[in-house]
Amino acid sequence: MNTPAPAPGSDQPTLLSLRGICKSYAAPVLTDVDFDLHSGQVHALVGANGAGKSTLSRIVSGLTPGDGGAMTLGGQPYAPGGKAEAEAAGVQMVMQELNLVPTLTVAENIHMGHLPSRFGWVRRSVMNAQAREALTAAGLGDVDPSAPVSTLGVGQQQMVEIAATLRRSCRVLILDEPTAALTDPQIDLLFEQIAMLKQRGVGIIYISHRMDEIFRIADRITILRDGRVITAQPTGELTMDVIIRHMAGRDPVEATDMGERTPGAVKLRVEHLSRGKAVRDVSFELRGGEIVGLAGLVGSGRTETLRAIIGADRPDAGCVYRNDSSTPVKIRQPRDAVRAGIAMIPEDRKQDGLLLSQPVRANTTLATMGAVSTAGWICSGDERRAASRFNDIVELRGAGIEQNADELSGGNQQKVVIARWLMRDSEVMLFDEPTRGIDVAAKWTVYRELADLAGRGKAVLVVSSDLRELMAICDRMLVMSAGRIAGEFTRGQWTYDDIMAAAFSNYLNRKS
Amino acid sequence: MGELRPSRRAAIQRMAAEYAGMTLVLAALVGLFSAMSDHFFTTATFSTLANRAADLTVIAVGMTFVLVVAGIDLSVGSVLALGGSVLGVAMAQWGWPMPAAAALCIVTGLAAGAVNGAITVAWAIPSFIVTLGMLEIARGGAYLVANERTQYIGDAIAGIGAPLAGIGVSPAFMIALAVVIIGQIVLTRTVFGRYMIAIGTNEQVVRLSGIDPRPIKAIVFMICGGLAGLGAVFQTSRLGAADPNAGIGLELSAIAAVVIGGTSLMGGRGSVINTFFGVLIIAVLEAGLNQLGVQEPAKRLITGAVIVVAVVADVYRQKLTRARS
Amino acid sequence: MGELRPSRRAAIQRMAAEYAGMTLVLAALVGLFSAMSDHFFTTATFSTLANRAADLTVIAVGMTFVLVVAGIDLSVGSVLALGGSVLGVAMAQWGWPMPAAAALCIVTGLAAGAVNGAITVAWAIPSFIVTLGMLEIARGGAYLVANERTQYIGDAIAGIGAPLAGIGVSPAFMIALAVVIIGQIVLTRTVFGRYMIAIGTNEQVVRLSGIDPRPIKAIVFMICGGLAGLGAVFQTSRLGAADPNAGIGLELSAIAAVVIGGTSLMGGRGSVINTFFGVLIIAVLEAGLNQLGVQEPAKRLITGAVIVVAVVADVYRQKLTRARS
Amino acid sequence: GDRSSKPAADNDNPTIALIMKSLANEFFSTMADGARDHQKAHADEYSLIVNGIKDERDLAQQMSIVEQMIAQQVDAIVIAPADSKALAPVLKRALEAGVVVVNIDNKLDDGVLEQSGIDIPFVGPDNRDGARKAGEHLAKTLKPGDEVAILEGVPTAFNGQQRRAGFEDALKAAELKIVAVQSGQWEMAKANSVAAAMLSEHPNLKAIAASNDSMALGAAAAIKAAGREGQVKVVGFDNISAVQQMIKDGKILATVDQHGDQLAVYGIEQALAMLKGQAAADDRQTPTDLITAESIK
Ligand SMILES: Nc1ncnc2c1ncn2[C@@H]1O[C@H](COP(=O)(O)OP(=O)(O)OP(=O)(O)O)[C@@H](O)[C@H]1O
Ligand SMILES: Nc1ncnc2c1ncn2[C@@H]1O[C@H](COP(=O)(O)OP(=O)(O)OP(=O)(O)O)[C@@H](O)[C@H]1O
Ligand SMILES: [Mg+2]
Ligand SMILES: [Mg+2]
Repeated sequence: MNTPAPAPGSDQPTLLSLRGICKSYAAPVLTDVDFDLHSGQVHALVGANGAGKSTLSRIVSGLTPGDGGAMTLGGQPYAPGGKAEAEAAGVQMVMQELNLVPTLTVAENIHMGHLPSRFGWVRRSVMNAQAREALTAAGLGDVDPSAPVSTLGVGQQQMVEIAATLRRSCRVLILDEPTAALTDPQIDLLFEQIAMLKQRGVGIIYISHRMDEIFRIADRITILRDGRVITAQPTGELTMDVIIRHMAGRDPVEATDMGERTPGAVKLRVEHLSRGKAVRDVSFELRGGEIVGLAGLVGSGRTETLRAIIGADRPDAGCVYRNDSSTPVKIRQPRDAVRAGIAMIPEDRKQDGLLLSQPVRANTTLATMGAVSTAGWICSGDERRAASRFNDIVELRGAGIEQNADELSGGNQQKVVIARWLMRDSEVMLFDEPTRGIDVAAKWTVYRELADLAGRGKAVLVVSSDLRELMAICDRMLVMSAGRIAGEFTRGQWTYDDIMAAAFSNYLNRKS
Repeated sequence: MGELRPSRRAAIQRMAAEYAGMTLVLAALVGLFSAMSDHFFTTATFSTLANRAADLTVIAVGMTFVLVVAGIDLSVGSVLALGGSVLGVAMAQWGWPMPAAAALCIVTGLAAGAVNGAITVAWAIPSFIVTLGMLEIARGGAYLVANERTQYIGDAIAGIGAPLAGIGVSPAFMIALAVVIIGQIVLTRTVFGRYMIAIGTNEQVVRLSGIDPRPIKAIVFMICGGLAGLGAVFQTSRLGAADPNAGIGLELSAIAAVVIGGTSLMGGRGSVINTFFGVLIIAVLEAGLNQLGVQEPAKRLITGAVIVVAVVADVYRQKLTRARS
Repeated sequence: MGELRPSRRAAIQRMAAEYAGMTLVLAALVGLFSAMSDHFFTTATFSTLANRAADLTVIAVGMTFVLVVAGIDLSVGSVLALGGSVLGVAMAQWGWPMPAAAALCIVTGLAAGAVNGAITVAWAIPSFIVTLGMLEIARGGAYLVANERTQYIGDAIAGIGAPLAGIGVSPAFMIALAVVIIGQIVLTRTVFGRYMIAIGTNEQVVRLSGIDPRPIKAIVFMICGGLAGLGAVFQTSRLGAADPNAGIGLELSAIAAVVIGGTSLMGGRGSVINTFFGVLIIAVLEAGLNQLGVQEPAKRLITGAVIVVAVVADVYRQKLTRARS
Repeated sequence: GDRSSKPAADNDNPTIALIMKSLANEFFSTMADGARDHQKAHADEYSLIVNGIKDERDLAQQMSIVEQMIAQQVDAIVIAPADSKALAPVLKRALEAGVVVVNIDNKLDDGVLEQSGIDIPFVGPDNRDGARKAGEHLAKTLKPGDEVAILEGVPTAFNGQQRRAGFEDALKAAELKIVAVQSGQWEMAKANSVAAAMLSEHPNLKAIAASNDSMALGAAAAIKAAGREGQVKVVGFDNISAVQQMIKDGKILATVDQHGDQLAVYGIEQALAMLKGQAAADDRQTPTDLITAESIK
């Protein structure tokens, strides 16, 4: 791990300065926010879900108008009327959510808004060549620029988006949780690029919930809570505990004892599961009362494995068994899996997780309508109570259960999906990136939830691209590489390097 | 954070605002026509209007359901004709009693709707194209059944469509009102309705939540077909005859009514009550223009303009409501 | 990971597979009708068919564009009638020369399309409802302009629609072919076309990329209107007369052709070439059924079934293509 | 099929194409059935292809049917044109291809025929005269100054225009007051709503003259719904099966029979005669008869 270059302090000129920024939707989201960014500086913005980080960056990048306050950029008054104006002034942003057009090619997405053209004709060769350069720089050399984006995995798409932004010149770069979908090697590549930009004097606003990253690259940290700046200090003057305390406004939750559990009987057995090239002959078992991690590089087939298990995609071969039964469960669609007590929390909450235009209440009870209805009639009192209870468990922060899901911050959206499956109380729970985009304090809550579930005898499988997280919470870890299970480790036997080696194994074999 | 949570009071206010917009447009139309014609503002006009609106009402309720699950049903007009033809032949030629023939007519509609639904979900084809096929097929079926003849039935079927002495509205209209109320309750208060809205919002999410969206969608199309059959009973009863050419273009009127009522064509959002207002707006407009004896070109121009203006007005009303809340 | 990357060869294969499906359906229809009628497989039949298909072709190209940006245009039939009426009146009553009158007709279509587009983007209303309004308004306009009479023009306009001696196809058909080719190129090779696809897939993303989707959408509706005007020129030329009742139900034929060609009603995906195949399938079907003298009910049943079967077949073809790649 | 190809013009089993307006309309399907029966009885004399258009108003489609029939090399075309002017050019092409053309039902415009330099015989009724008969019968039951309304068909249709003119001739002659003329688009449901509005607007309305029987049925239903049965009289046109019972019951006063079942047969006979060189291209008027409760009994 390379240590960041000595922090450029306030001797550098102020590049971007925000004074008294305010913004309200139904409630105030930002109140009197001051923020300074110097050129060549990485300024981290941290805060709990819903603290207002994305909103602040949207105001800076011209996507949302602020209600009050003033901004200067390079000493000049700065009030972008839209994204195009902000870009013209040299402000670029990678948004928290994916913003790609799946039907267009990778190259077209990279050039979105600025397609190379002559008299309205797209110059494909120029476009593809430039795209290839940008992709190579982002470590995506093996992605075909003329392939439709829809053929890429989420992680690769995130990298494409970053590549698209990085190839445009800018003075201020905002990265809103760029690493949420990335694995460590990709993160390293990204940080190399950030270091290069710093050298060129670009000011970078960096938003992340991964504290290790913040400490690795940030020169300065601003902590937001409920839309107010709590403190802004150089990274060296802050410790993890202090940050978490400021973010949460209370002492950090006691780190739940992740100590060993004693696994019970087998709850789920997967045998020889295959689907296309993404999932190849995957077999494993899950026991009640244990948390099993599923690690792997982006695109290694973890999501596809989960989808094949619950029948969201039909597997080409393989069987799934419940408990110690020797007859496989017939799973033709997710309903069969859910009925057999197997639930999946999908990774793409916008596409697969949430009814965005519906209230939190409806999103929470969706999988368990039977419990809040009699003979097909919804008992609205029961429904409200149930929805409140489970959203309290995940500590949802928002305007209550009647708020629409699309008005929630990214992390809170994830919490709603988790609440749905907590309510369903399935025996086998497959979590696909459950903590993506969730703040540190809430992550602990999720970990505690997972531990709770395991404690209650459920079988829990967690896919995560954050290997350290898996190492902290799992009893056992499976590692996927190019669609195969490339290694299995039990707690205490693993090291970071062993797991990474397993994750790379099948790619290395093939390349040699 | 108490003031953030939408209180019951705010909900009532919002609901009032929601229906107020529609009522206003309706009142404006009625006022306008009343001013322009001596005979518009009479019980006779309104009872005629209500009785005529019964068939469009039930069909628009079915269409609301279909639009809520993000589908569309272009075949309602043809299915109405098919149902009516079956009804006409059953009564005029086979001598069936009215209740049996009416039941057969509704079953015919249900069957056509079931085919729409089954094909739509089985192959995951856009319902637009499936029901476009059914538009042709059911029309062909209507011609076959009725042998391309208008089937005269006469008084044997008049009971449902004729205004009841005393109150001036027909049993058909009262049934239609009941369908509206039941439809609204189903949509807002039942698990089935909740699933409909969820499917219309994001079918993928529903599927991954362990609910099979296919039977639900299929049933919605079936309901829509069945209501088209019910509409056929109403229309046939009103006219005393079944015409295999009935209902041409009816799908567009029904969709217009539903959309004027603020239901989204993209699915996931809809109100049966507002659909009913949409139907009334269309019915009042048609009756008013007919009564003024407006010529065909002007009728078309005005109808088109009103459709667009009603929806634009709805956009502003929604903006206002949101700003106020 | 090399085998994951779609190679150029695979792309060509995929393209062949894409058009192969359509060609197969077409060939099957032609073969069937040739077997059943002695006179179907003749140059006369095909030249008649081609000339008749010119207007539907250009309108379907416009509709493809509109569907690609996730819109819909229900007004094409009425706009065709309006354009034709203007053309007819200009030539028959004002004595305009053909080129000027044809230009006026196309401008009329462009104007109607521009209104559709402007209202759709200005208030962000579903184009379904805006063009439904225009369907009524343009029809009313056509009646007004033509004074509800067919405008007889005669030979003065026959030049465009009449088959050229020697090759048997009309200038109209050749223009239509050119429109298809240009349309396909615009969609796949130009900045405008790529933004159309992006808008149809996810308008929000396009807006976030700093592109204003509204002018692009507005222009697409304008193009669709203009092509409906061009279709009016073709049809009027072929008939030698302009009928204000022309084009009723044309929107559904056009949409059917586009969807049979595999363009998605949800936007973001479409092929003008395949739309042309869709038009040919519809035209061959219609001509074949007419030549066999099939009775009306059967015609309807067969047409409906073919529409659905063509789309179901497309679903299977896509599955096969995907499995193979 | 049973159609043989055409080796020469003097074929002894010629093919005749009957091209109708909408076959989904009872009047035309009756006409087509009449023609089919005739062909069955004379199977050795000719074979028959019957075609109609989907929508009565879609003349572009009718025109392409004519073109397809030329391509099909039929010997004669018997056509009920959807438009009296627009079909002339394509029929001229048929004549040039050596096809015998006979015009039935809706007469082609004389001026256009002259302009095109062609001569096509018309076999069919005088719609205006027929409507006048119905109008006169209606007028007999009313007294001068009574209010009446007309439900016309699609205003662009020539026979619709003729029938409206015929009604107006008779009603004006009887000094009745025509208070409203609106289109019911030939449809029952549409006519029903227009008639309902007319009844509300004109409380003293005494009669409605409808340009076809479908619209008459719609009007009768509206009168019943308004509770004015017996007070408002209805006449129609076409004599479709559904109105006969209503005439017997006195709910519709009269209709006009233009012998639709025979109309196509007249045209076919004319075409056969012309193919054999036995007849010249002369017009032939077919009868129209008033149908009332008495004449049905
Ligand atoms: N369009 C909107 N309408 C209403 N409320 C909104 C809207 N957008 C954001 N909010 C609210 O503003 C608050 C801040 O949201 P924001 O997305 O800025 O949080 P964040 O700090 O980025 O959180 P996360 O870490 O979860 O991404 C949240 O409470 C959210 O519900
Ligand atoms: N036909 C195909 N062409 C190209 N790539 C494919 C194809 N089918 C599957 N893949 C790739 O297989 C990989 C498996 O994806 P999956 O989403 O399961 O991986 P993951 O480990 O969950 O990673 P991610 O973090 O991206 O979700 C993806 O990268 C996907 O793009
Ligand atoms: Mg955020
Ligand atoms: Mg994944």
